[in-house]
Amino acid sequence: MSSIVDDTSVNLSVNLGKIQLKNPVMPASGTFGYGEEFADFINLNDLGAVIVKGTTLRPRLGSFQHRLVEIPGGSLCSIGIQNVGVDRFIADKLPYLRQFRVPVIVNIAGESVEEFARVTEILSKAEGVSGIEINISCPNVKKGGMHFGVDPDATFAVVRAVRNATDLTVMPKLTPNVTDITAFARACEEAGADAISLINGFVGMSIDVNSKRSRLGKNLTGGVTGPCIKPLALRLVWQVAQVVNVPVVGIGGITSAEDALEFILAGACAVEVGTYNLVDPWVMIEIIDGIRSYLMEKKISGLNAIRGTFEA
Amino acid sequence: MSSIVDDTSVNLSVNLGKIQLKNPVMPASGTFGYGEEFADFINLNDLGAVIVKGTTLRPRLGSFQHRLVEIPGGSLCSIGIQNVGVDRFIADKLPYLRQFRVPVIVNIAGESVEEFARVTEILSKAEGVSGIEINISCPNVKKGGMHFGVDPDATFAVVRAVRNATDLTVMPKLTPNVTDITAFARACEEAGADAISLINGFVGMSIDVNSKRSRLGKNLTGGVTGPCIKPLALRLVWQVAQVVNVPVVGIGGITSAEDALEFILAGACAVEVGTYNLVDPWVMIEIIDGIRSYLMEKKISGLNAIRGTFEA
Amino acid sequence: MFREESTVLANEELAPGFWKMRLVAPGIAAATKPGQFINIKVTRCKDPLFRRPFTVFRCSDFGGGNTGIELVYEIVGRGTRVMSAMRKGEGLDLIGPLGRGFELRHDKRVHILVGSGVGLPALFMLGEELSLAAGRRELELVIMIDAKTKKRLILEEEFRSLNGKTMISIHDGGYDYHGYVTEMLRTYIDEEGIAADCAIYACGPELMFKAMVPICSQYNVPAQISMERNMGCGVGACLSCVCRVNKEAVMKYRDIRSSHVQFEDEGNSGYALVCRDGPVFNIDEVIFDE
Amino acid sequence: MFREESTVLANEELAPGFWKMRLVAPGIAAATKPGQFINIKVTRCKDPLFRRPFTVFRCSDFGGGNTGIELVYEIVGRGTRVMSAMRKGEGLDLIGPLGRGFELRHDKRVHILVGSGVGLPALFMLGEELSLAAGRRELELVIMIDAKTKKRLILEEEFRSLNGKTMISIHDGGYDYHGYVTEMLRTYIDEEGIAADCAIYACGPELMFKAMVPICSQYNVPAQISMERNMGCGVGACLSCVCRVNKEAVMKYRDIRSSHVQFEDEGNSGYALVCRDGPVFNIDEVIFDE
Ligand SMILES: Cc1cc2nc3c(=O)[nH]c(=O)nc-3n(C[C@H](O)[C@H](O)[C@H](O)COP(=O)(O)OP(=O)(O)OC[C@H]3O[C@@H](n4cnc5c(N)ncnc54)[C@H](O)[C@@H]3O)c2cc1C
Ligand SMILES: Cc1cc2nc3c(=O)[nH]c(=O)nc-3n(C[C@H](O)[C@H](O)[C@H](O)COP(=O)(O)OP(=O)(O)OC[C@H]3O[C@@H](n4cnc5c(N)ncnc54)[C@H](O)[C@@H]3O)c2cc1C
Ligand SMILES: Cc1cc2nc3c(=O)[nH]c(=O)nc-3n(C[C@H](O)[C@H](O)[C@H](O)COP(=O)(O)O)c2cc1C
Ligand SMILES: Cc1cc2nc3c(=O)[nH]c(=O)nc-3n(C[C@H](O)[C@H](O)[C@H](O)COP(=O)(O)O)c2cc1C
Ligand code: FES
Ligand code: FES
Repeated sequence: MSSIVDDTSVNLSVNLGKIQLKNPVMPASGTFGYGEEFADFINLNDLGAVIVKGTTLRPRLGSFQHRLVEIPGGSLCSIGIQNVGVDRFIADKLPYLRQFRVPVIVNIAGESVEEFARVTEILSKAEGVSGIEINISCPNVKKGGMHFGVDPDATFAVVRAVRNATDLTVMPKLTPNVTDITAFARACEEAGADAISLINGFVGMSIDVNSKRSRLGKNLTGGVTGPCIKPLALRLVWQVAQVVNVPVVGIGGITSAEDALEFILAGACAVEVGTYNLVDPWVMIEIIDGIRSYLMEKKISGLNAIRGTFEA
Repeated sequence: MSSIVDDTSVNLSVNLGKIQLKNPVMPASGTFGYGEEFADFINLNDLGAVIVKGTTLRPRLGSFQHRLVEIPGGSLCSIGIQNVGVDRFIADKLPYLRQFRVPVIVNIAGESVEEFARVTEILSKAEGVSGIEINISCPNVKKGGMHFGVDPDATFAVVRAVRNATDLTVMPKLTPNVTDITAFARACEEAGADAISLINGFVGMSIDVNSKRSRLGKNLTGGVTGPCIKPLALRLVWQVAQVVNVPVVGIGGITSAEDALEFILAGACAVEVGTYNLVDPWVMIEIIDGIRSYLMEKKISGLNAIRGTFEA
Repeated sequence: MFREESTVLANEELAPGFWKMRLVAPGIAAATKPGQFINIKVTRCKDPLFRRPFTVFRCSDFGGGNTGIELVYEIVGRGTRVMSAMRKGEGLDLIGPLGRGFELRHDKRVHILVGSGVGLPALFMLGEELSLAAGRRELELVIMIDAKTKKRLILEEEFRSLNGKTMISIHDGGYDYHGYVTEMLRTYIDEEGIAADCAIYACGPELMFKAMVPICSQYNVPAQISMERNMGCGVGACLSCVCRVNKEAVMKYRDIRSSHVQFEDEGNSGYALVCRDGPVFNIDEVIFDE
Repeated sequence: MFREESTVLANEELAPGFWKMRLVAPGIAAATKPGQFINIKVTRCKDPLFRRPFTVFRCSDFGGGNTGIELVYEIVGRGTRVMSAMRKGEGLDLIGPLGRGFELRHDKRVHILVGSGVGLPALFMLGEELSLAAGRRELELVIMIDAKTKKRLILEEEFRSLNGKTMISIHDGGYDYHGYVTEMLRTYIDEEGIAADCAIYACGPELMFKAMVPICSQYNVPAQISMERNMGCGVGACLSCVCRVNKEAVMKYRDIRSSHVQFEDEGNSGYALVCRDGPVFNIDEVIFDE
């Protein structure tokens, strides 16, 4: 499968459902705003796709303050899916993104199956949306995510409802807070998902020993993200990639091309970079370059030749 | 409950089943050898208890080499419960520990309910063993831990068998790799556990992108331990402490008195320090001193006054 | 805003726990306005992970072809401890300038800077600007400095070198004023009878701002305050640095379409982003004690 | 073994990527024997988390009342990169001396040190001891140094200053010997006819040791080699630094009750701990390529 290649012939493109990505690197929802915030640092056209902040039917103000605290090697955060709502997203945010030649994937959240379906319908009619990532796993919102993501039947119901509401690429995003993640991946596939992304944050907590209160204030728990979860995420992605036929997108603690390649070797078709975007806004470009260099050095012509080649 | 105290009147003692600990700090199994290894750094008499390396019926050589790799803020390791077996433990290791006035808790592992029971019986007859910590959760051993720890019925069966085999304090140690850890805690309590400790490592993985092999060599996956798992562990301990009546022992990423106090505020009666013992062999003493200082500064006479006082 | 890989030129302790760092950073030095901040990556490791935000204390030409910035910081945790161990020649990765700084109230005559601890550096560049104008007799500059103890008093000399009146208040006494800076502020406005003529610019702990609220409303004095929040990104992407704000006040001061403020559907409040809409806010915009 | 909080006295680059650090550490300097190592905490943060093991290159009196140790290290990852950024005056937390070092074979006449790259520092203290004896004409010292390229050659001067014969082999040529040090070793033993009289002490990559195996067995020459493993604790508690060993050979060399070796129930192998039973092993004890 591998062949000698020159500088330009390394092909980083991959297919994610109906979307063709020019390379396998995308921002993880919630860590890249609506793209605009990063325009001083990178050219959005260089990315595989843009995945925007979690979007709900109605605007949401999100969690109380003290939303993010640093933990060793990561973040504990509870943003509570603050967002402007799907209508203002389409009116105010999408036009900016339409200027670029980059697929836009909208991460959606909801409190009922109907809400997920409704947001999907609205987005499907908007020009410039290529895919829907379904956040069934957001651990921060009391009524939202957790409920669907830890029950395979609820997972199936949400994915099926979104599937029925759109022809766009549908990509449910799994939560790691379960005993056997493969059951959830299978449920998504059966429900008609075009791809599966994982993982969202692990549920975590941090206490200020002086005030005896959560360091996240009134938000008792939060999602643990960042480099510290990478080994956990990698193992889950590896497990899921072995049991489903749809493309798998790896997420969790990626900070470098090496990290991204670990996920690809474990079977991921593409990756999302989350927390580390906040640290180095240009990191995704470094990752794309690094993946290209790796393939060139090893004289491999494309990602298909290495995906899932981890030797277990 | 709190009262003004002088230097000496701070009472750090706690009860763990039938064992009285002079303070709430113990080493986590597998990170303290058999105590002897730390004699140059600390006086074992200063500890709440000593918990020794996981012990099995027959000696075990454990995992292949490449047993520990560093990850951001933690370790990914697969020791595979290398140990000399219960008989040599009693003959060669226990006599050393008997010199000290410190309770000895033996962490046991096994591949069948019967093996757990048998090891327990043998240990119960040995002089100088105060308690049994049941490792139903070791994620490293193919046939061992994982099997019991992710199935509440199997968890119940093991704990019940150990309970029936001994009058010593019985403390099952839970795995975090489950959807709802409270179900497992309840199963342990019903089976007659005197206390519950948690957590063991999260399952994780790391790939060397050049060799395309696990950085743990032939051991594909390992247990993620250390500071990076603390926020995850803390939340699980908090959850468990709310649903059981037996004392809960908090484990996961503890490196300082503050970390230990977070667990105690979340409801833990005592804590175990694991990975960080490997970095600073004297850290448990610093933690004990730090807890004492905290209580003195806040003019609190004992741990009972702060346990579980996290304001949710 | 942009990235600048800078080099430490000097790093010295000003007072126990307070440090000043000099960084070669010509790009950021040229672009920074009073009250703006930079975001520093203190290590190349994963712990500490996030960048740390610091106000630019001063932009200077350090000689030898080096222009750059100075930071004044207090050691409070792991990141600042790592910074204090840095020595001349080490590299440091910066993003900046970030945020929205102070706006000079040209309609006022007396400009009062109110600062405490490591809030003081946020006021210095504005102080320099006001000092120039004061030198030209266009306005009056008053500098009020707060410190818990005399030992924790920093930057006194630097602020005294400006064309202004410097007043220092120490909580436990032993200097110009015994007590809190806010009491000194109230007395000054009251005794000088300048309520109608003055504007306040402040940086310090939230408790100080809260003590200023009744003073500002009693005398109807405008105040700009520089807020702090834990930050993820510093560029408006992660929504972690929110500050509860009052809708009516925000609508009065800001073009809402170019701001990052999001309001409740119903009700009169919302969230602004400290990293984009701030760090400087008008005091009446902020809702304290959420 | 004990903890010693030391201070960096100097830290300089020897060759691209290779550094030498001088640490004030009188306790460890006084206690260390050739081939032993120390375990260094390179930061106070949680990443890098674990201590890093380094052989003591040399124990010295640095003058000015400072005695301590020197380390020679190569930048290979995050920990060593952090170390290379350290400057005089910074603190460093050490545990040492650790492990079991080299044992001088008093029954032999010709003592050959075989070292490559950052394996060389592990041999220097032994070299100093042998050099003294060689000066008294009690034995002969031969030093064989290996480097991939001339640029990566380190410590040449230091080793040449000993009372011994120094031979240098560079993989791509341009010095005494063109090729691998093991080929040079074979030729030397063969041509000098010293097989019955010599003992080898080696430190370098495992590939080098593996190339030595047939030479040692062909000429029946004893060799001690210093092994490396990722370490958790360095004190024998975590069982992560295991090295597969041959039971028969181990039983020949060691008092098994005071060792940390554990054997299979059946079969002829087991695991030794590099941090306690090693880092120095007899070459026939080790089973390579597990
Ligand atoms: C706009 C702005 C300007 C600032 N300017 C200065 C300055 O000029 N001089 C100065 O000494 N300090 C300043 N601070 C505060 C400074 O950012 C914190 O003291 C610093 O981040 C603490 O880092 P640490 O690693 O030492 O502490 P840790 O407690 O270990 O930090 C843990 C996390 O909390 C965050 N954090 C902790 N304290 C604060 C805080 N007060 N504000 C925001 N985040 C915090 C850190 O950034 C980090 O993400 C400013 C803060 C902001 C928001
Ligand atoms: C007994 C002993 C003596 C040593 N003496 C020296 C010496 O004198 N000079 C020198 O340059 N190097 C020496 N090494 C190797 C040195 O320990 C590693 O190069 C160093 O730990 C790498 O750390 P890092 O953070 O830069 O690399 P990283 O790759 O980031 O390290 C990650 C983890 O792997 C471990 N690790 C990586 N490489 C090695 C290795 N080769 N051996 C053991 N652990 C490793 C680290 O300790 C750390 O836990 C010695 C190793 C051992 C076991
Ligand atoms: C500040 C922040 C906000 C996030 N918001 C969302 C969100 O709106 N929807 C979602 O599905 N995931 C959200 N996430 C989770 C990330 O998309 C990602 O799954 C997680 O952070 C793990 O990746 P990382 O370790 O690279 O950060 C958020 C994460 C962070 C840190
Ligand atoms: C090197 C190592 C060996 C371990 N061996 C055991 C063991 O034998 N039995 C067991 O129950 N847990 C074992 N553990 C798990 C620890 O006891 C502890 O549960 C885990 O490391 C989490 O705590 P920490 O984050 O403080 O390390 C081991 C952990 C490490 C790092
Ligand atoms: S810090 Fe990320 S939005 Fe302000
Ligand atoms: S490093 Fe822990 S036993 Fe050797």
